[in-house]
Amino acid sequence: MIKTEYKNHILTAYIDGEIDHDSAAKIRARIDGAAQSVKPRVLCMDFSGVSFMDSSGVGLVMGRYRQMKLLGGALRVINVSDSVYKIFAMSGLEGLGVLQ
Amino acid sequence: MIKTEYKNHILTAYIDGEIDHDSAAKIRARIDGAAQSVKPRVLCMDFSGVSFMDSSGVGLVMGRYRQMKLLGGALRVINVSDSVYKIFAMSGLEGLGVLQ
Amino acid sequence: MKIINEMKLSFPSNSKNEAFARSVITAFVLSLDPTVSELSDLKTAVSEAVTNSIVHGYRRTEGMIYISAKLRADGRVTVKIRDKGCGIEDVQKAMEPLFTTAPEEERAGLGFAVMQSFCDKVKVKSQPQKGTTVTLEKFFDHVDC
Amino acid sequence: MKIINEMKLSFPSNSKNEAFARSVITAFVLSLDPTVSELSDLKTAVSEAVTNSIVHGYRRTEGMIYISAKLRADGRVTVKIRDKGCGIEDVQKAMEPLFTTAPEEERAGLGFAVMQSFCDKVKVKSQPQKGTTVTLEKFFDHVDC
Ligand SMILES: Nc1ncnc2c1ncn2[C@@H]1O[C@H](COP(=O)(O)OP(=O)(O)O)[C@@H](O)[C@H]1O
Ligand SMILES: Nc1ncnc2c1ncn2[C@@H]1O[C@H](COP(=O)(O)OP(=O)(O)O)[C@@H](O)[C@H]1O
Repeated sequence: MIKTEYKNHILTAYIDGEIDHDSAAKIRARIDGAAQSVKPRVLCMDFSGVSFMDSSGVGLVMGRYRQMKLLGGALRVINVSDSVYKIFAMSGLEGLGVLQ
Repeated sequence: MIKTEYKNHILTAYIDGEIDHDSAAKIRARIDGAAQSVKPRVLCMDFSGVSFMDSSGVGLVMGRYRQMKLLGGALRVINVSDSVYKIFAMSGLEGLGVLQ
Repeated sequence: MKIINEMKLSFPSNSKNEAFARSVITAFVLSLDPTVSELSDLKTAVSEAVTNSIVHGYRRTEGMIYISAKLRADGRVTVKIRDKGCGIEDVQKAMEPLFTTAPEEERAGLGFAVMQSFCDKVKVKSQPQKGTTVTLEKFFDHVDC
Repeated sequence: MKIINEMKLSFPSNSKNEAFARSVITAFVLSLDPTVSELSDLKTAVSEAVTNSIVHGYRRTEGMIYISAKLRADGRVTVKIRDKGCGIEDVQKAMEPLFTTAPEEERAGLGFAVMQSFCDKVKVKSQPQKGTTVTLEKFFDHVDC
């Protein structure tokens, strides 16, 4: 469901499959665990493997945004499909400048 | 769901997708329609595209066997997967010599 | 053994719903991470029972079909398929391989035989004029849930 | 408009059943030959409503979730998602974008906003201590059935 990779101070989380309330809890635990241990400058969430997302995905991204602020780092969200973008667009998440 | 091809006195029916009671009725109508019009010596049912079959498939094959007998022709059934074979094996259909 | 999930489903006896019922059962057992053959066996057995309710139970009439399913911690899956159709006079005879009351519709008389061969247990309760309940039980060889 | 198919489904408020509910709805509307985006919209809306029953309606308790769906000849799909959970005091306020009573669980307050944006009609009926019913309506642009 998720793979992480740490290189050049960037922690990349490759998310795979469906993001709903059920899977978001597991993805969150995995990302936060890795971030706590390596303390990355940037957390990069790669959405290329995401086949479905509901509004739980917004909470997941917002939550990681706050976590990274606390750790003094930044968040980047990449490879977002049109249908995922449709939901991000409703959240004001665009204003945070994390979406690429 | 089904394509037919007539060549060298052989009518080949390429069956695609799932065979259940619902789809069997449509497949039967298509095959019998084609067979009535070209009167083939051999009807060949190609199962390579079949992803699922329940016992409705046995009725479908048995019925075509009888139809071809009436038309003075023969039936051949080819490219049967293991799971489809498991059901044919229960029916005594093997004894008819149509399975290849 | 503890029930880890369950569901109840009902739909009209339209032959399109044979495929629908198979999809629902597939989605229901997916959390057990079934093998292709476990899944295909259960789908086939459910397809037979649902088809019987449509073809025999309700014959040319329309009625509702009720499915309930339970998933247990040891990998045991139970699926009940119920109709309020014409029922079966002689269940034992009906379950004999190749016995069918609908040969003109190209039924092969193998529905019950397939259910028995593809499941670990098949139970049939039926009452003429009242309806039929088929209970299928199958063990899935799963690791955890 | 004539109902061409319908179904009723119930299951416990286990978060694993969010995915199950999406699969069932997908299978149910498949006969309409939906476009990818029609299907994805309806799945997302259903996912939001089911998640709300689990996260808010039943909170840390377990209860049953009831879904019923109807498919009409003009391509109209109606899906009702019902729980017997805690209910909503002020429905209008609850439906405001970004309003949530569970920020600590990282809820974004967008569930109702997503349902409204992805469906043609959303109706919410709720009574504190009794439960909540959400009715989603969406037109599918289908050719025939
Ligand atoms: N749900 C049912 N309601 C009424 N009769 C049934 C039902 N299921 C099975 N039967 C009877 O049992 C017979 C054998 O069923 P089955 O082994 O599935 O073969 P088939 O469906 O090919 O006839 C049927 O022909 C029918 O007479
Ligand atoms: N089924 C329900 N039972 C009880 N409360 C609900 C239900 N659905 C929604 N609510 C309330 O409405 C609020 C807003 O819901 P929603 O827009 O889906 O956002 P979110 O789920 O992210 O909180 C929820 O925080 C909750 O207080």
